[in-house]
Amino acid sequence: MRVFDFWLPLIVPLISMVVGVIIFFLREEQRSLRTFLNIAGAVVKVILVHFMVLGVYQNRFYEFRLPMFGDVEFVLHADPLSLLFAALSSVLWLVTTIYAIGYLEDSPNRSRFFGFFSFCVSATTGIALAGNLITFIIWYELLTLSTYPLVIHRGTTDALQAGRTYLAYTLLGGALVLVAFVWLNSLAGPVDFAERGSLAHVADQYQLQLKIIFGLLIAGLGVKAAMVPLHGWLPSAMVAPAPVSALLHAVAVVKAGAFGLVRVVYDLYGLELCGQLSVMPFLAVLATVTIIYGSLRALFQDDLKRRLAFSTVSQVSYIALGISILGPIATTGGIVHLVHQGLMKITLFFCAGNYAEKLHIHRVSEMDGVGRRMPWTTLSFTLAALGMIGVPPMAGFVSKWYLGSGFVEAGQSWVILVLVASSLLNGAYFLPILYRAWFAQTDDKDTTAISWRLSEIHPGLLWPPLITCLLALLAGLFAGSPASPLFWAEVITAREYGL
Amino acid sequence: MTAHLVITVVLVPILASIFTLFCGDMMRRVVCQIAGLTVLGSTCLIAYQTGHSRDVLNIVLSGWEAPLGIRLYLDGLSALLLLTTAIIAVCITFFAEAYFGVKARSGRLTFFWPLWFLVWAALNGLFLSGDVFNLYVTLEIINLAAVAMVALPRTHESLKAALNYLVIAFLGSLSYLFGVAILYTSHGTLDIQLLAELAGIDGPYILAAVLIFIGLMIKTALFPLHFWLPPAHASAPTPVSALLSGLVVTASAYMIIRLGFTVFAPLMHTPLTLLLGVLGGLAVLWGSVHALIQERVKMVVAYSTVAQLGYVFLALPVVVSGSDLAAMVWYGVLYFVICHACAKTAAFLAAGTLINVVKHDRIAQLSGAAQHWPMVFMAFGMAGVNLIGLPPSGGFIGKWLMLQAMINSGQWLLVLILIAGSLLAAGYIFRVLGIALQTSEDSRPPVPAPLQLTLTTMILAVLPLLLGVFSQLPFSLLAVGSPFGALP
Amino acid sequence: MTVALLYSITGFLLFLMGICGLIFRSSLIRRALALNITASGIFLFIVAQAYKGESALPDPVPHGLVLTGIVIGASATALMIYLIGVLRYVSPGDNDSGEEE
Amino acid sequence: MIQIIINLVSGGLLIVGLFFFIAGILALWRFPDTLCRLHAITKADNLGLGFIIFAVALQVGWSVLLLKLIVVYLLILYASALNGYLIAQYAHHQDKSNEVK
Amino acid sequence: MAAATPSDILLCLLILSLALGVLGDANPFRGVIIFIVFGLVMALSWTRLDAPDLALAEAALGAGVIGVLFLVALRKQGEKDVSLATQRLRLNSVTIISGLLLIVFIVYLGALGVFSAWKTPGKGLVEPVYESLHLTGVSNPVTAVILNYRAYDTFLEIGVLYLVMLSVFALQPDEKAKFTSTEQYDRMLRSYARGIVPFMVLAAGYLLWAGAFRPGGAFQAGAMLGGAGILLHLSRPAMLLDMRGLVARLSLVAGFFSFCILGILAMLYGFDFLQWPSHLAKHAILTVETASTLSIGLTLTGLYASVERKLISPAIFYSGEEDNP
Repeated sequence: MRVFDFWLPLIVPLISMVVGVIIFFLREEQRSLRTFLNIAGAVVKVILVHFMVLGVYQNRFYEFRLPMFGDVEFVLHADPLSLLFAALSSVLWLVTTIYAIGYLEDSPNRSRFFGFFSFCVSATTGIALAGNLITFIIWYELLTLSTYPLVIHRGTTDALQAGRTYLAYTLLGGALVLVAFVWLNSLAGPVDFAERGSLAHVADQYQLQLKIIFGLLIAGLGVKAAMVPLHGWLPSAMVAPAPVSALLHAVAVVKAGAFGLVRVVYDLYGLELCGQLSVMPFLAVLATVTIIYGSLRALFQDDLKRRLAFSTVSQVSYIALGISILGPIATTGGIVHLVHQGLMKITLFFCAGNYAEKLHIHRVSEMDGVGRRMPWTTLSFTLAALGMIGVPPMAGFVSKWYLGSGFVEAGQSWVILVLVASSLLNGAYFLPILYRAWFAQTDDKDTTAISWRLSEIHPGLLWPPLITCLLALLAGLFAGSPASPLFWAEVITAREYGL
Repeated sequence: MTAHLVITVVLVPILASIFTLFCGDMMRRVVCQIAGLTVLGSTCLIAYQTGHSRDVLNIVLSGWEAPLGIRLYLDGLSALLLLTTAIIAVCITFFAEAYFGVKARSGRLTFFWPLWFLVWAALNGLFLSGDVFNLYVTLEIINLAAVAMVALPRTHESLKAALNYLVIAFLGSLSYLFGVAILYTSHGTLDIQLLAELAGIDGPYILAAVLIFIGLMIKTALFPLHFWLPPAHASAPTPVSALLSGLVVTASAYMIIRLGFTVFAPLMHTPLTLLLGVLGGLAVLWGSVHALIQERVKMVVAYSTVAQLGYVFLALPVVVSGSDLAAMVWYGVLYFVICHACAKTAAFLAAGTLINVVKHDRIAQLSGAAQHWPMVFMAFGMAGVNLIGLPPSGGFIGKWLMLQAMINSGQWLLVLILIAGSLLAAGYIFRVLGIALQTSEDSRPPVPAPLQLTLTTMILAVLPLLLGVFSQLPFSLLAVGSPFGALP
Repeated sequence: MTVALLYSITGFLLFLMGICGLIFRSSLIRRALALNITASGIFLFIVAQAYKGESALPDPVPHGLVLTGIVIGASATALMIYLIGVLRYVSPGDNDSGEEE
Repeated sequence: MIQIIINLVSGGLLIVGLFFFIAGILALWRFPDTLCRLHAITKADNLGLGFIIFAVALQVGWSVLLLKLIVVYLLILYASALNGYLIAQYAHHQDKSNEVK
Repeated sequence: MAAATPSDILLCLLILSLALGVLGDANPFRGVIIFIVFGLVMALSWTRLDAPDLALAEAALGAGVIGVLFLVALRKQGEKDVSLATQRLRLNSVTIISGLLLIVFIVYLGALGVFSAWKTPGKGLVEPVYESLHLTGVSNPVTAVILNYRAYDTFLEIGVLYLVMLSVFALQPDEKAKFTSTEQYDRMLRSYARGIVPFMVLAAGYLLWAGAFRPGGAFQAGAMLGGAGILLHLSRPAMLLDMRGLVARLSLVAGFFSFCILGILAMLYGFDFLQWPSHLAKHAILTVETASTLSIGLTLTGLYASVERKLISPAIFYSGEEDNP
């Protein structure tokens, strides 16, 4: 089985790339073949990832190494953290593909869409499995390249404008990360991501340079993680079709930035060095500002998807906040929030997509009595929204609870204020939507009972939000069980802190 | 055996050029294809054998040893360049056949083929030649043939552009010749390797270096001396533009690197390279800004040539500080130039396919074109990825090495220019793609692009990406006979 | 001031004169003449350096190079003159084989 | 003895030849229009050249070189006759067109 | 080293003044005339510097054929100084600066280079050439250099001439050369040409043959042949040069092709490319020289005919005109 362990990390990103290339050459009419390929690719990927998860749990060693030039190598290495993100993106890709097939029923050039769609997911899994700096940046830039055509898929002028801003931000971010990585490479030679950070051997010589590089990395990765000054592209990218904004701007792209931050802090710099360089407060302040700013802006957005976009901006910074507080529980909270927030946010976007598709509702003000007409979608929307606020049964509560106790344990009590304030703000911009959906009196006053028929919308569009909402609920309820993301996060933290 | 194989690489295109003068239309197409494929085959063999035997090959011509006779010098670099030129040339041959179509079957355009094969032979001769004067003769053949091909459409603008190109190229060759003359008078030999051993900094040596570098800077269209390139592209037929930007400019860039790191190596460690660096930086910025404001696709790609070749000179000042950095620069610049040749040719062929179908390449009227011809713009996008230097492409590896060398030597201005150049390149590539990806209202049934055109464009567009991913083989080939040994 | 040095300096001055003529003259035929003079200047410099004095035999290799140079220079000038002829024959805007738009 | 006489005679012939050349140049400078200049210069130069070649022939004596010298002289005569005719024709053509204008 | 005699100084001043005349003169016609005189004086200077081969080549090719081409180009252009203000080397700030930079740089370094070059006079390759001259099959060192030591350079150089002819064919208009020239032919010129051309062809043959042991060779003979061809065309204005024939195209390609064939033969027999075994060297060089002379002569005549619009290019043959070649 040795050879299988060598090739597996390469096969996982490669599947969706191969599927993407094949789909590119399919003609528009070959709808059934395209659907089959998509679903098959997604299912195989989920199975392989979970196979690797089991393997890594029995600490098998998966690594793919291809020497590129000189001493620089293309390394794909599966460790618990990368598998967490890979599992998240492969599962959600399966769900979103089903949703996208239903959503783009008759729209033009779908081959192009699904081609770039699978490229994008292969880039995300590539980022997850990247083992050293150059591999990470290769997949990072590939993610930008594959998401640009999706953002401008509709081809309207404002889609193009959104694409331009998206490119401007992300290419600039990519350039910053490139300069930082090359500088690091020249200082410390070819560096792999290692469990407890791999810059110890140069830590004392280049104190100042390492600080500057850390700043560059925060800025570069912050663009994708939508940190405050660099988040401009996320709201404007909402013009993309619903599956794009669902998978990409809630899960793939944004999480890639957050995942990059986790990698840099834990596997590149390592805890002691970060503490030593005292850059953590800088990151914490930035995260706090983003959380508060994101929630405040979300309050005043009338367009539903823009409100969700700003809520993503603030939620992702929870992860950054969790990381920046150097305590094991806070880190677990941050990492597990990466998964939970993904599940809940994607449900919200699916529901927003359903409303736009079926009832042509785009604005919050038009959502009166939506619950009566589309009960199931609104139910999943409600559960996900409650989860975002942090109401107990949902996954959101679990991660916020761990974050809170982590802050207390690390003695940073002022952070709890931030947590409480942002939860209140979440409530402030989600609860009115829920009230409008269920209790607002529509003018035609049809007081007939809500018909819980499952045919309110095309099944391909109905089931995905329900599934992801269920997953979020299960992740919340069975947080303790070994199969839950929380357990896996604890495994990661244990290895990071060497407990 | 490779000695005879190497000679066939130069001879076969010449014989093809002679035969195409005598045979009728059908025979000519057959001769062209056979000649193209045989040269491709032999270059692959040469590359394999050089990579396998890992030693440099000196082929003595007409039986006389170095100082008296001429020597062909085959090392990893020339083998790799021969291979890339062969691949690009075969693609251009098939592209030109379909592109000119019936026009080239009779009448004066039939003479495009002999000219084209002569240029190919001269390019192979140039990459192989180990003699400084022989480089002059091959460079002259390439330039005169390029001038004739630029003037092929016989329009007023193309003739004026061709004449301007001829005047400037002739001046460049004369300045190069004067440099060679001074080298001969002070060192008594014309062979590159012997000159490299005798190289010592004194009066005539510096003058020779200045003259040779000015001559070659004119030919690589470096910043203040680049005025001939854009008009030449504006009116030349697309296969000629692809040749001009892809191969001719690469040939003189190769000569700069070859002479710079062997004959003028001691000069490389003097602040003289700082001037070249400044000019390179200016070229990058000037070319990119101009490319942003062009309104024709071919002109965008032409100005991008001026910009991209600025990088060759941008990385030179780094050599001053240390020899291990010089190795990084040597590998980075060469890999960048090779990938740039493929990507630039692919971009031009994509523009050519567009012109063949839509009869114009004005960017403003291209909105929605990506829907009708998805493959053409996919190829243009992939070529663009390499021009910008985004990861999956070979250009990225070239830039990574250059960036690393610049950072190690602490030249932060150069880092800034390199990054600015990449972002500007992203600007003009995605400007074209953005407009093409719009959804156009007029749904007039699109004329499908001929398969032969799209196929050749796609092959050349994929090549730099392959060079990016499987970069281990080309680098091991480059290490054969490189003045710095394997990359540290 | 030996023979070789005198002729080398003349060659060098011819080279400079040719370049000045090229830059400050705009008519194409005048530029062709300037290029030829530059070329003659370089060849004079080469042969002057190969001159080894009254009795000694001169170095034939530069003579071979200059012969090649003269033929190449002549053919380049011939091409230039031909292009000038064609340029006058083709009036502006008339595109013979309308390849572009 | 004979040698001295020959040297003296060839020296004298050289001077005479030179005299005719100078006369030709003076004519070229002094005469008003093309046709007169042409008339003077062709006559004077050919004659001057004849004397010079005769002087050189004396020095060379009976050898193949003498034959070559004579062939050279005949060729020059043949060529200068044609040049005179062509220039005259051109000048005549030029005058006619001036009057017509 | 021989000291510079007053005649040398005079010759150099003459060369420089003629060059100034060519560049400075307002009327281009006078500029070209002075250029031809400059070519002849250059030939004189080559003889002064012991390079008779170059003198012949310069006189025949540099001053002769190129001078005629310039004159024809001017005649076509009409008398007035059409400065043909084509798109000039745009004299905006950048080109002027780069031009001045070039000149200042070279003048400063030139002084450094030329003088100091003189201080370290390289001995060049005099000894090696003369030592192995007996192996090259010819006794004229220059012919040995261009056709044996550096045969590859000459091979490519013949390629340059072949290339120029190809570009002329590529740019000829497609319609058949139907221009019957208006000038009535000149009886006097015709009889002169009839007298002198055979003599020129004979002289070209002699030059070709003498190339082996005395100054002369392929290029000089080819230039002489070209001159004869041009004289023929001058004297018969109505005569068209028909390049469509197989013989015409074969002789055009002869020089270039002969190099290829002999090179391949040498390789087949185990020698290097373009290596003549010493006992066969003389014959090989002779064949190559005759072929090259033929193609150079035809190319130069073809160039003249094309500038004079009297060339029927082979392209017309391909354009379906099936009359016998």
